[in-house]
Amino acid sequence: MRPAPILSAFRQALGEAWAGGAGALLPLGFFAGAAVLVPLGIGTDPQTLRAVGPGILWVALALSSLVTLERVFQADTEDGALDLWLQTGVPASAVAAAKTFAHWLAAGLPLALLSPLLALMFQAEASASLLRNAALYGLGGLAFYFWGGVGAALSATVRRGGLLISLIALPLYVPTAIFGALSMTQGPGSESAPLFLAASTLFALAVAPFAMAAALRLAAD
Amino acid sequence: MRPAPILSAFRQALGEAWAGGAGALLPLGFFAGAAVLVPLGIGTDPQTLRAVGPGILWVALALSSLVTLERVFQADTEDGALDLWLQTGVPASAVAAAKTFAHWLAAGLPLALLSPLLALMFQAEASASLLRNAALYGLGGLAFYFWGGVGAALSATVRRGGLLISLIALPLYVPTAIFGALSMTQGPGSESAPLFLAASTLFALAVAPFAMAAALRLAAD
Amino acid sequence: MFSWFANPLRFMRLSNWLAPLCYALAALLIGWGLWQGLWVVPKDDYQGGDIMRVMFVHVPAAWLAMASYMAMAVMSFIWFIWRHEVADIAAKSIAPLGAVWTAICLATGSIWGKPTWGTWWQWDDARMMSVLFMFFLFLGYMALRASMDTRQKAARAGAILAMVGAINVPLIKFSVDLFTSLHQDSSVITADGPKMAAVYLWPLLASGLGHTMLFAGLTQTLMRAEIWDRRTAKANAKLMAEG
Amino acid sequence: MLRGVTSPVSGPLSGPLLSATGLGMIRGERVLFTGVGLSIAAGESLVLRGSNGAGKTTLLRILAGLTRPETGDVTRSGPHHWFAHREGLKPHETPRTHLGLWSRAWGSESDLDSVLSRMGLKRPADVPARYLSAGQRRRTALGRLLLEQRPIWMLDEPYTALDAEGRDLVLELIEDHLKGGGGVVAAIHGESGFVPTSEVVL
Amino acid sequence: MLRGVTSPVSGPLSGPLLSATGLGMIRGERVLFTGVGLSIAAGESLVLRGSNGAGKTTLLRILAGLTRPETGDVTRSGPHHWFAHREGLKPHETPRTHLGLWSRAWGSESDLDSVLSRMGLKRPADVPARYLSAGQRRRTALGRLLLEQRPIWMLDEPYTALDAEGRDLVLELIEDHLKGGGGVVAAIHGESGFVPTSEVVL
Ligand code: HEM
Ligand SMILES: Nc1ncnc2c1ncn2[C@@H]1O[C@H](COP(=O)(O)OP(=O)(O)OP(=O)(O)O)[C@@H](O)[C@H]1O
Ligand SMILES: Nc1ncnc2c1ncn2[C@@H]1O[C@H](COP(=O)(O)OP(=O)(O)OP(=O)(O)O)[C@@H](O)[C@H]1O
Ligand SMILES: [Mg+2]
Ligand SMILES: [Mg+2]
Repeated sequence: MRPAPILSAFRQALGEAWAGGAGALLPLGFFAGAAVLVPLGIGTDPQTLRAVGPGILWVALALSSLVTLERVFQADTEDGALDLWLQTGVPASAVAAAKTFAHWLAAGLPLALLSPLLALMFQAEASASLLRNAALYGLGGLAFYFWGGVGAALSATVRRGGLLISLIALPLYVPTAIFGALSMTQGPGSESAPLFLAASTLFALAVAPFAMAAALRLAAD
Repeated sequence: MRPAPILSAFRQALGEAWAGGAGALLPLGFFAGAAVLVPLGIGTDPQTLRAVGPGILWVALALSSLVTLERVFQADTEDGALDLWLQTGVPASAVAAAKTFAHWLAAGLPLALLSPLLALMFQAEASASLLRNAALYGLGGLAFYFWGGVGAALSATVRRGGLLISLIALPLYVPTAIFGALSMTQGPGSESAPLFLAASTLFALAVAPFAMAAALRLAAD
Repeated sequence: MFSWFANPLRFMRLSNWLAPLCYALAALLIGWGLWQGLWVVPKDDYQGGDIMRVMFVHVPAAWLAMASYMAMAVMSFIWFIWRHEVADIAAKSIAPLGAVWTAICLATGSIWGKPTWGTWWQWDDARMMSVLFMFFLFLGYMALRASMDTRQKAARAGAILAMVGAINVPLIKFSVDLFTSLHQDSSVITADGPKMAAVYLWPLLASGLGHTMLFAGLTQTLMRAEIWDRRTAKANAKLMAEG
Repeated sequence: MLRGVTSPVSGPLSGPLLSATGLGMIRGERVLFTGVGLSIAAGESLVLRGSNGAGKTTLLRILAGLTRPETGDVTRSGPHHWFAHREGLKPHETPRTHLGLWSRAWGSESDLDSVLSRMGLKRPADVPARYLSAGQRRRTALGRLLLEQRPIWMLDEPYTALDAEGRDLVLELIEDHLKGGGGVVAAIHGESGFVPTSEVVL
Repeated sequence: MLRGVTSPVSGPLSGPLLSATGLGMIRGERVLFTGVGLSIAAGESLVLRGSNGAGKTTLLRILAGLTRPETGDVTRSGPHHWFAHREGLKPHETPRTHLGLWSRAWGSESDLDSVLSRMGLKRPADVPARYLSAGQRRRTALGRLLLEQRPIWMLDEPYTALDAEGRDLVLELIEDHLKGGGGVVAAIHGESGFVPTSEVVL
């Protein structure tokens, strides 16, 4: 397995993320949106905001992964880039993983890195746990992107994507969402939750690329 | 101004919404997503859920309008349908309004109609105000879709859409979001808020089509 | 072994007598289990009084929901690796049945939950959520297959989803042990054997076996219909190719 | 930058169907063309020539009113048909629904089935566009020309992706249209298949 | 459904570069073709013929390994180049970045600037693909053929959107490739411009 095509896939995806308006700037849009619309919608009671803050970010991560990746794989199918990638001779799973990783790097990671800021805006107290949470968002977001990639790749074949992708991706998100949310609470089970979160991310990294590859080969068929 | 092309634009947009997986089914996906991920994220304290519920739906409406319409206008530019519509001889604003209205009808209205269900799931008490709120969601959603259409049409020209669209559309959403949220609370000003909400929707209906038309003509240029 | 079953003709011959047998056994077992469960066994106040009798539907439905997902995933796997058409037909036929059993599990669980836990639904309960998602997976599987333009593609797409989604099942099974949940811990299928009183255990097991038989019978019936369908389609294609 | 010249043949009696004067266009700091003038009367055809990237498509879009020229003016005496690279087909539309939609939009009364069979689309009439072959997509879009009589046709590389029979069909359509007093502007590489009244080389 | 027959001329000494036997394909309950066999040896070219929707593109995709045939097998003795309707260009990519990306991906050592000037892309080398003209997009994708020597070329309607000079260029590339011991499979409507070793009519 030569690494050059995989690196190229990664590089093209980064360029695409940037040119498509995702990239390091998208999180800013999300932040603006969340910071403005959410308090408008749910009121500005600090208690409520604090309770809601961490969850909003999980939801934002899940949504951003879905929206981004659906567009990516659909564009690849429509402009013929997918045909080229499938003929490079390296496993499609490696190409898919490189692309997904690039998009997580461009949009998911910055969102996680900025999460302490959002938490502060939502009235959380500044503490070391905000940094710990940022790491958890990064970890969980990676799993979201990889599972979201499976859903997106599956729905790239059919154009009834909209509904389908949420039906497909949501169940795959659940373990990560459960462990992620659990690991940010103080309740019982919250100590071991980060471990389970890490495990679920590892599992996603190990399994999702192959599912994506199969789905993409199907989309080209 | 002959009505036939406008009707056709409406019809094509409805078909597109349906085939694209939006349509009457997309709200279900959104519902599943919101209903599941949000409580997972923010915890299930009934008090919090009840406080958050109405706001979540406003945010979901805003997001659905953005995501849907961005795709619609981008597809129109890329597949050449926009060129055809701009040459029908009817004002582009009427065509844009028909399309936007069709997409609101396909995805925004069902979301509003189902809102009592979501409210119940989020621990609201069953009462007539849920129906009143559904009407408000319908009204506010219409404004979201029209303003979102302006952002989407503007970002169809440049492909750095992702960020741009949220930066453009958000400020336009704010009045509607404020009055919408206000009209669902008990606080001061909540009686007149529905009136202001209606006014902001009327304003959107009156102004947005022309802005959309200008942006679409720019996209074809 | 797979290849032996993989022959549609052999399957047709087998299911010709096996399906009716399954239905008969199902009627007997479910009949006895329900009669015992609904009228004979004493009620258990700890589990909410008479409402606990819903257990004799709820628990078999829960088992069958999980088992049918696993069966669908395994069939998908077999199809994906060996391309035995019967495996794909089986997976396709299992999906709607699994969705129904999952829906029954959810509905009966909610009905039971209202009096005992005081709520229809608990959003952060890992077990309830993961069962709900299994329901979505069944729906997504059917929607995905339906939206493909060829049968081959439908089979491939469905298989990918079914296999990937299988992570949900262990999560369901072990969720009550891993997380704090309103739901009670496993008491029948555990590492140390059943911990339930015999009066409840036997009717429950009978009912569970009965559901399994019903499920097996219905699966075969749906599979037979699908096989007929594909035969007709093949004949049509041949006709068109010649004509 | 105008390397060819339009031949100033005017229509028989009536004024020109389409005329333009002094058209100039800049794209990304590059002057595509300046001082392009042209005019088409009833029964006349104009072929745009030029190497790849010369600006033919851009000029056509200007003539159709889609793009604003940097300088110059365009006058169209009536409605026109537009047929370009991007066919305007939605992935879910079939040839039948696409042509049906536009025939309703334009209020035309032509018979859908006869248009479909004229374009050789009987068989794939109900196949969604995402599954159509390249030529079938082009034929679907070409079918719009038959839905309604319009004096001016603007065609960007009309022969692309068509088989020999499809090419002959388009040629026939163009000739019929010209005979019927219509005008055609087309950007064509290689042989046009008909003798244009004038050519503009960009 | 196979109405044409491949001519069984085998390569000089070596085995075939590409061969297929008994290919059959069904699309949407319609049998596109059955029993298609073909083989290309070094220096040989094969032209796929057939009316719109006959299945040429589908057959090419099967030969490239992108689509699975309903029946039959394909054997390729080495890597191939793929050039089809959809060029694989991202809207933000310029001719230079696109060719640069693939030359890095394939580990090729060819000189980008010379490829660009050979393809006539000197001027628009840094214009993003969304602003390129149709022909410039095609030329960019064709540039990939020059990045790396590969025995088999698969071309779907390679002349589409090219001007006369571009057409000659492609012809020259094909002839050079064949002389150098390569093989070409191309779906072409109208004149192919070269004399193919064999033809398959679908
Ligand atoms: C919607 C809510 C519910 C869902 C989704 C649900 C789901 C399940 C599942 C998946 C199982 C099989 C577990 C296994 O075999 O390990 C199960 C078993 C069981 N459930 Fe529920 N359940 C719900 C509500 C309830 C309620 C309210 C009760 C009673 C208070 C209950 C009592 C039981 C019992 C007794 C078992 C048998 C456990 C065993 O013996 O292994 N469930 N349920
Ligand atoms: N933003 C831009 N920056 C630089 N050049 C641009 C820009 N936008 C367009 N162009 C150039 O303008 C020209 C547009 O040409 P147009 O599409 O009209 O060509 P054409 O004559 O139709 O060519 P073809 O025969 O290939 O279809 C191209 O050369 C393109 O590179
Ligand atoms: N799902 C489907 N249902 C019905 N027909 C289909 C379906 N998918 C593909 N087809 C048909 O299969 C054929 C595909 O042909 P293909 O694209 O290979 O043609 P082609 O020979 O390349 O034609 P062209 O010369 O127009 O490019 C078309 O006739 C198309 O209508
Ligand atoms: Mg052009
Ligand atoms: Mg083709």
